[in-house]
Amino acid sequence: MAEIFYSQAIRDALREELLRDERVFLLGEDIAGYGGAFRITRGLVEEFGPERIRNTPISENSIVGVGVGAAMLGLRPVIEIMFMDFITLAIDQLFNHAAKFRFMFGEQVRLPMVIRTPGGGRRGYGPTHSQSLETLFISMPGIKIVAPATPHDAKGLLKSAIRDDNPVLFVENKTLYGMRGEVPDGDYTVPIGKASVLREGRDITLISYSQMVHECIKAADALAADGVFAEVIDVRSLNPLDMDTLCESVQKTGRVVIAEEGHRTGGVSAEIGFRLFESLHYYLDAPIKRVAAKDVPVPAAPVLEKYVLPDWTNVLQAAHEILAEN
Amino acid sequence: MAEIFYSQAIRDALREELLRDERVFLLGEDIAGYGGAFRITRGLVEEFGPERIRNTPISENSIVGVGVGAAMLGLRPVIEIMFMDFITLAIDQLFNHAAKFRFMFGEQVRLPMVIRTPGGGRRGYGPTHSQSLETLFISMPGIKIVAPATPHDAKGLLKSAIRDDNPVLFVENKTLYGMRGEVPDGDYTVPIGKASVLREGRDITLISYSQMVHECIKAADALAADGVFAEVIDVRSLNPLDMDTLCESVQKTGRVVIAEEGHRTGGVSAEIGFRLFESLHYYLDAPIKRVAAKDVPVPAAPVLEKYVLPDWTNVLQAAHEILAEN
Amino acid sequence: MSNDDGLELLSFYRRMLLIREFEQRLDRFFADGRIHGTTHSCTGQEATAVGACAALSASDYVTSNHRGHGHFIAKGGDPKRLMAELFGKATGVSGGRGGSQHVADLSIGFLGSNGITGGGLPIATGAALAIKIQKRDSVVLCFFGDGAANQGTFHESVNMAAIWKLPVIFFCENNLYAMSTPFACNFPIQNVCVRAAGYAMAGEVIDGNDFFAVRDAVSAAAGRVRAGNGPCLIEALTYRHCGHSKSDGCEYRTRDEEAAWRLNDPIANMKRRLLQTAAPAEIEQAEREAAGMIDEAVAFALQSPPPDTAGLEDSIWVS
Amino acid sequence: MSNDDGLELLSFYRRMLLIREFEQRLDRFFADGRIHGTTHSCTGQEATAVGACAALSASDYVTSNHRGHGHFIAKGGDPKRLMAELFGKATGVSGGRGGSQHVADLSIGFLGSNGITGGGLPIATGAALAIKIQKRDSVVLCFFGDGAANQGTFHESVNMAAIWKLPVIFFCENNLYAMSTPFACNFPIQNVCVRAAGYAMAGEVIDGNDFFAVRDAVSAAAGRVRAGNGPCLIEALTYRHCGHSKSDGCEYRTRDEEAAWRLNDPIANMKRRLLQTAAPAEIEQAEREAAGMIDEAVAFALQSPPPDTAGLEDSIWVS
Ligand SMILES: Cc1ncc(C[n+]2csc(CCOP(=O)(O)OP(=O)(O)O)c2C)c(N)n1
Ligand SMILES: Cc1ncc(C[n+]2csc(CCOP(=O)(O)OP(=O)(O)O)c2C)c(N)n1
Ligand SMILES: [Mg+2]
Ligand SMILES: [Mg+2]
Repeated sequence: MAEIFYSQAIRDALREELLRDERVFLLGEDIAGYGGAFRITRGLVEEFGPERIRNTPISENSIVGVGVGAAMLGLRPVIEIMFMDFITLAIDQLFNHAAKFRFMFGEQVRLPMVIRTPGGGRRGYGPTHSQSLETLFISMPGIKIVAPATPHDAKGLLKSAIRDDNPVLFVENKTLYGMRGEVPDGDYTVPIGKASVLREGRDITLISYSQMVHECIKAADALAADGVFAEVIDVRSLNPLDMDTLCESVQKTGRVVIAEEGHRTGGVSAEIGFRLFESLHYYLDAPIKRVAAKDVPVPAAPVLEKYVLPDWTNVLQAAHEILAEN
Repeated sequence: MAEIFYSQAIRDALREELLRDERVFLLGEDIAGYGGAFRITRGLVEEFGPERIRNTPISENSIVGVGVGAAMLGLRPVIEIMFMDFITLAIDQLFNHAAKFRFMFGEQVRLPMVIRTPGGGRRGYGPTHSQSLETLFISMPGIKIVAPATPHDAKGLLKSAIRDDNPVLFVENKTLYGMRGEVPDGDYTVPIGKASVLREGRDITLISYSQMVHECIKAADALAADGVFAEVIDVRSLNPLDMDTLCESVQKTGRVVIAEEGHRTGGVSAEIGFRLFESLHYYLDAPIKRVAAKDVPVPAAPVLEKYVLPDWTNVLQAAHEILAEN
Repeated sequence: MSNDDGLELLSFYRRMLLIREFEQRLDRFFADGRIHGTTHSCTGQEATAVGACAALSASDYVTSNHRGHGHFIAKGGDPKRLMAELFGKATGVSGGRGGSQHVADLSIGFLGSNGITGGGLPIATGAALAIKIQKRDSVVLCFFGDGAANQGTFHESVNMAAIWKLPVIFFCENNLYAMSTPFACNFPIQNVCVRAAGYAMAGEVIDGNDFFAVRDAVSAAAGRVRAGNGPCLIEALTYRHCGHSKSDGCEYRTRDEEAAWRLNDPIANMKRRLLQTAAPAEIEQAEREAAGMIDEAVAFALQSPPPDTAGLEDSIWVS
Repeated sequence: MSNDDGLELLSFYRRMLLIREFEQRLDRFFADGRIHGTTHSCTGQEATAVGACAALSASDYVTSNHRGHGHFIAKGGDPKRLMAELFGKATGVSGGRGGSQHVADLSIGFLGSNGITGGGLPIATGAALAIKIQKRDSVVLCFFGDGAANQGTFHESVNMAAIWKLPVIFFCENNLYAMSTPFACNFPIQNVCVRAAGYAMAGEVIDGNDFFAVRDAVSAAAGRVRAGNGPCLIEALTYRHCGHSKSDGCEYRTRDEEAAWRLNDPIANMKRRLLQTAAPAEIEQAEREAAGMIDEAVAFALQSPPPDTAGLEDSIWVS
C-alpha cells in the first residue's frame, strides 16, 4: 500500500499497461513533453518514445477517428481529450463510429479504445472548460463509461478500461487530480460495472460518482453527527450500471439522494433515479431527490460558480428534506 | 381548415415566415433546387432565391457556427440538418456556442436560430440514418426543443420557433412527413412549452411526442375496446417541459406510460418519469413504465428494426402490466 | 501488374460487370418493393473501384463511403453476402444489421462503408497509423467523394497523415456532384487536388473512367506510399449514371451531360481495350459469368433466413 | 490611415502598452492568488492585435480566441470592464459569467473571445454572411492561432467564406507554438498561408511584431475584401513572451529563442519608430497614461461588487 495522488494513479496505470502490452499507445494534444494540460502523461514520452506517446494536432473529431481505425487493426489506443468540454467536437466519431462498429458490422470488429478526459468545474475556468458531459454518453449504446472518485479506483478502472475490448469513456476530474489515497502495490484491476459501498448505513442512501462522492461523504459525516446513518455508494461505472448494489441498499434504507455535478435536467441521476423508482417504488419511504448543477452554463466568477455547482451542503439539505418526510 | 401533409405544413411555415420577416433565411445541404433529402424546402428557392435558400457544402459543424454568427448580427437562420444522426458533427457549435452565448456573454446576445432535423427510423436506413437523438439536448441548457406529432403542431411550432429569440431544435420525423392532418387557414402559432391532451381518459396516462404519439393513440384505442380509458398527452416541447399538464393528468389517473423512439437508457422518458415520480410519488398507483428502443443501434433489416424500435403493441403491453398491479 | 496478361484483364472486366449488374438488379428490387430502405448506386463508377483495388494486394486495406457496393466487390467482397445484406438476411455481410451503407469485411481488408460523409477519412488514417506502428508494409486506400472533401475530417485527417507520413492513399471519386450540388457550388477551386499542396502531398487528377489510368496511378502511388513517402491524393474524375439515391430524378444536371458521359462508359472503355487482346467469345463468357454470379447472389439472398433477434442486445459488447 | 500623424501613432503605442501592462498586472494577481482560474497572456503579440484593429473601423467586427485580451482592448474594449471580468465582478464585460476566455462586447463589434480552439472561425464566417445579406460594407476580422488552423472548422469555414465571397479576413497569429507543440510538428508545410491557394484565396505572411506591417496588410486586405473579392488569409509571425497559460514553464522552447524574439519586441519596435517623429516626453507621457489606465482598471475591478445570483437561472432565455 502506498499513498499517491489521483493523477499519479492514472499515470501509473498508463505506464504499467504500456509496459504490459505493446499494442497500447497514447494519442492526444500536447501529451508528450508537456504531459497534457494537467501533466498526467508527464514523463511517459521519455520512457516510451514519441511513437507510443503521440502528440496530435488540435483535431478532436479526427483524433478519435484515428483511434477507431487503429483499434480496428488491433492496437489499443488510449486517447486524451484535454477537457471534457472538447469532446463535443468528437461526438460523431464516438457515437456513429466507435459505438456502432461492433454491432453494426455483425460483431466482426473489436474496438479496444479508451477516451480519457477530465470533467468538472470549481476551478474558475468558465463555461467551456468546466462541464460534466458524461450524461450525453449514457444514452448511446456501445460505449462503456467509468468515473472513478479515488486514486485506488482510478488506477484499477483505467487498467480494466485499457484491457477491455470495447470503447470506454474514462471520466477524470480536475479537482481530484490533487487528491491522495491508498493504492495497492503491484498489478490490480477494478471491474467495470461494479459500484462500491464506501460507507454502510441504514437510514438513507447517498448515491454519486467522481468528485461528488466526496461531497456525499462530507454530508454523511454531518448526518452522522445528528445520529443519522447514511450509506454512501460510489457508482463508479455509469455504463453498465450496477443496479443490484444500488437496489440492495435502497431496499434497506428506503430513502435516496443521487448527486452529480452535471446539469440537473437530463442527468445521470434521472436514469438511476428512474430505475430505482421503477423497481423499488413500494420500498421508498420518500421520493428520491437529486442534487446537481443548476441548469445554466458553469460561470467563471467564484461566487457564481459556487452557486451553480452542487456541494455537500446541497446533499445534506436534500437528505434532511427526505428525512423530514415521515 | 385544410388537410395537408406534415411535410407541407413545415414548408408552409417556412414560406410564410420567409415572407413575413426578411431576416429569416434557410441554410443547409441541398435545400435549394433539390429541396433537401426529404424535399421539405422544395420550391422555396424559386420564390426566394439562392441567397435566402442557401445551399451549403457538407460541413455540419460550421454550418451551425455560421448560423450562430449570422444570428449574432440580427438575422434569423433556419438550418436543416439532413438527418438527425448528422447533428453529432455539430454538437460543439450547438453546445459550446449557440447554447451558451447569451448567458455567458452577460445577456448581450440574442440567438434566434432554428435547427430543423428529422429523426426516427422505420425506413430501413440503418444505424447512422435512423436515430432519435433529442435526448442529448435535454441536458444542455440554452437550447429549446420541440418535436411535433401532427401537421397542425408542426406548422404552429415551427412558426413559434422561428419567432423565438433563442436557439430551438425542431425535431421532425421521417415517417410523419407523409401524414395528413387539419391545419387552420392563415397565420397561427403553437406556443413552445405547452403539452397537449389529445384524448381525455381517467384510467392511465400515455405520454409521448413525435411519431410515438400515434403509437400511443393506437394503444389507447385498443385499451378503449377493453373499457380502459387512457389519457393521451403529446408533450410537444421537450425543453421547456410542461410538467403542469402532465402532473394534472397523472394526479387523475395515477398510472403512467412514457413512450419515445430513442434508446431506453438515458432517454427523455427518464427525465419526465423522474420528475413525475419525484412530485407525484404518493399519487402513483403503480410505478411508471417507459417504452423505448432497445439499447442497440437501429438495425437495417426490417425484422431487426421492428424488434428494436417500440410501437403501439409495446405501449399496450406496458399499460396492461401497470393496470395489472394491485 | 504492369504487363497485362489477357486473363487478368478479363477478370477485372468481369468484376466491373459484376458491379454494374449488381447495382442494376438492386434497382429493380427496390422498384418492385422487394427491398426497402435506400441505396446509392455506383453505376458508371466501376473503373475507380476495380482499377484502384487492382493495384492493391490482399494485405492492403480500403475504407469506403455510402456509395460502397463497388468498392466492396472490387476489394474481393462476396456479392452473395452483399446481396443478402441488402435483403436484410442473416447471411449478409453485417448479418443484416448494417444494410447498404454499413458493411465491413475485415478478412479482405475492407474496413467499412460509411453512412457519415467524411467519416471514413480519419479511420483510414488510423488504420495507416496502425500499419506504421506495426511496421507492416500494407497501405490503406481511402475512397471518398468530392462532397466529403469539404468536411472538417478531410482537413484534420489528411494533415495528420501528412505530418506522420502514413501509408494512405486518399482516393477522391469526383463525380462532379455531391447529391444535387455541382462541384463549382461547393468549391472555389477547379479540382480537389489543388488542396494537396496544403499538406505537402502529391496530388494528381486522373480519368476515373479508364481502368488502366486508375490502376496505374494507384500502383505508382502505392509504391511511393509504401516506401514511406507519406500520403498522397488521387482525384479520379467520373460520373454516376444513376441518381444520387433512390428518390433522385437528377433535375440538377442535363440529359446532354449524362449522354456525353455515357459515351465514356468505363465498362465500354474496358471492353474496347479488351477486344484488342481477347477473343469476343472470351468476353461474352465473362459477361455471362458476371450475370450468372449475380443470379447466384440473388438466389442465395432469397434462400437465406432472416436474422435472429435472440441475444441481439448482448451483442453490443465484446465479453 | 496611410499618413501617420504623430498623435495617432502615440495612441496606438499607448494601446499596445495598455495591453502589455494589463497582462503583466494580471500575472501578478494570479501569482498572488487574488484571481483564480487561468489566463492566456498575449505579451509579445501586441502589434498583431493593435495593428489589425488600427486598420478596421468601429462598424467592423472581430472574432477572437482564448488569447483575446489584446484583441478586446485593441478593438476598443474597456480595460476596466475586462479587469472586472477577470476579478469575477458584476461590472465585468460578461458580468463575471465568462471570465478570461469568454467576453464579447457587441457595442464595439467584438463578437467574442472563444474557449474552443477553432470555434470562432465559423462564427466570423456567419457574421460576414450576415453583412453580405444585409448589404452593409463592414468586414469581419477573425483572429486565430496556428494551432487552430488544423481544426476542421478552419477548412469548413474558409471554404464557405470563399465560395460565397464573404467579407472576412482570416488573421492567423502564428506564434510558432500551439500550447507546447512547435509549428513543424503540427504542420507538414512551412506556413499556414500555403493553404490559402486551396480556397482560391489570397494569402500573405507578414511580420507580426511590426505594427506598421500588420496595419498596412490588414487595411489593404480590408479594401479588397470590402470590394467583394472574397476572404483572404493573413499570417502574422509573432511570439508570446509568456507561457501558454499560467502553468507553463516553456520547457518546449529554448531560452535563446526567447531572447532572440525579445530583441524583436513589438512595443520596442514601435517606440524606436516613434522616436523619429515624437518627442521623448510625449512617449513617456503615453507610457504613464497606459500605466495609469490600468491602475484605474484595477481600482474599478476591486471596488466593483460581485455578481448577483438572483434570477441567474431565468437569464438563460430571452423572454
Ligand atoms: C455527415 C453527413 N452529411 C450529409 C450526409 C447526406 N449525404 C449522403 S451522400 C451525400 C453527398 C456526398 O457527396 P460525395 O462525397 O461527392 O459522394 P457521392 O454521393 O457523389 O458519391 C450527402 C450530402 C451524410 N450521409 N452524412
Ligand atoms: C477544441 C479545443 N481543443 C483544445 C483546447 C486546449 N487549447 C487551448 S489553446 C490551445 C493551443 C492553441 O494554439 P494556437 O491556436 O496556436 O493559439 P496560441 O495559444 O498559440 O495563441 C489548446 C490546445 C481548446 N481550448 N479547445
Ligand atoms: Mg460526388
Ligand atoms: Mg500558436
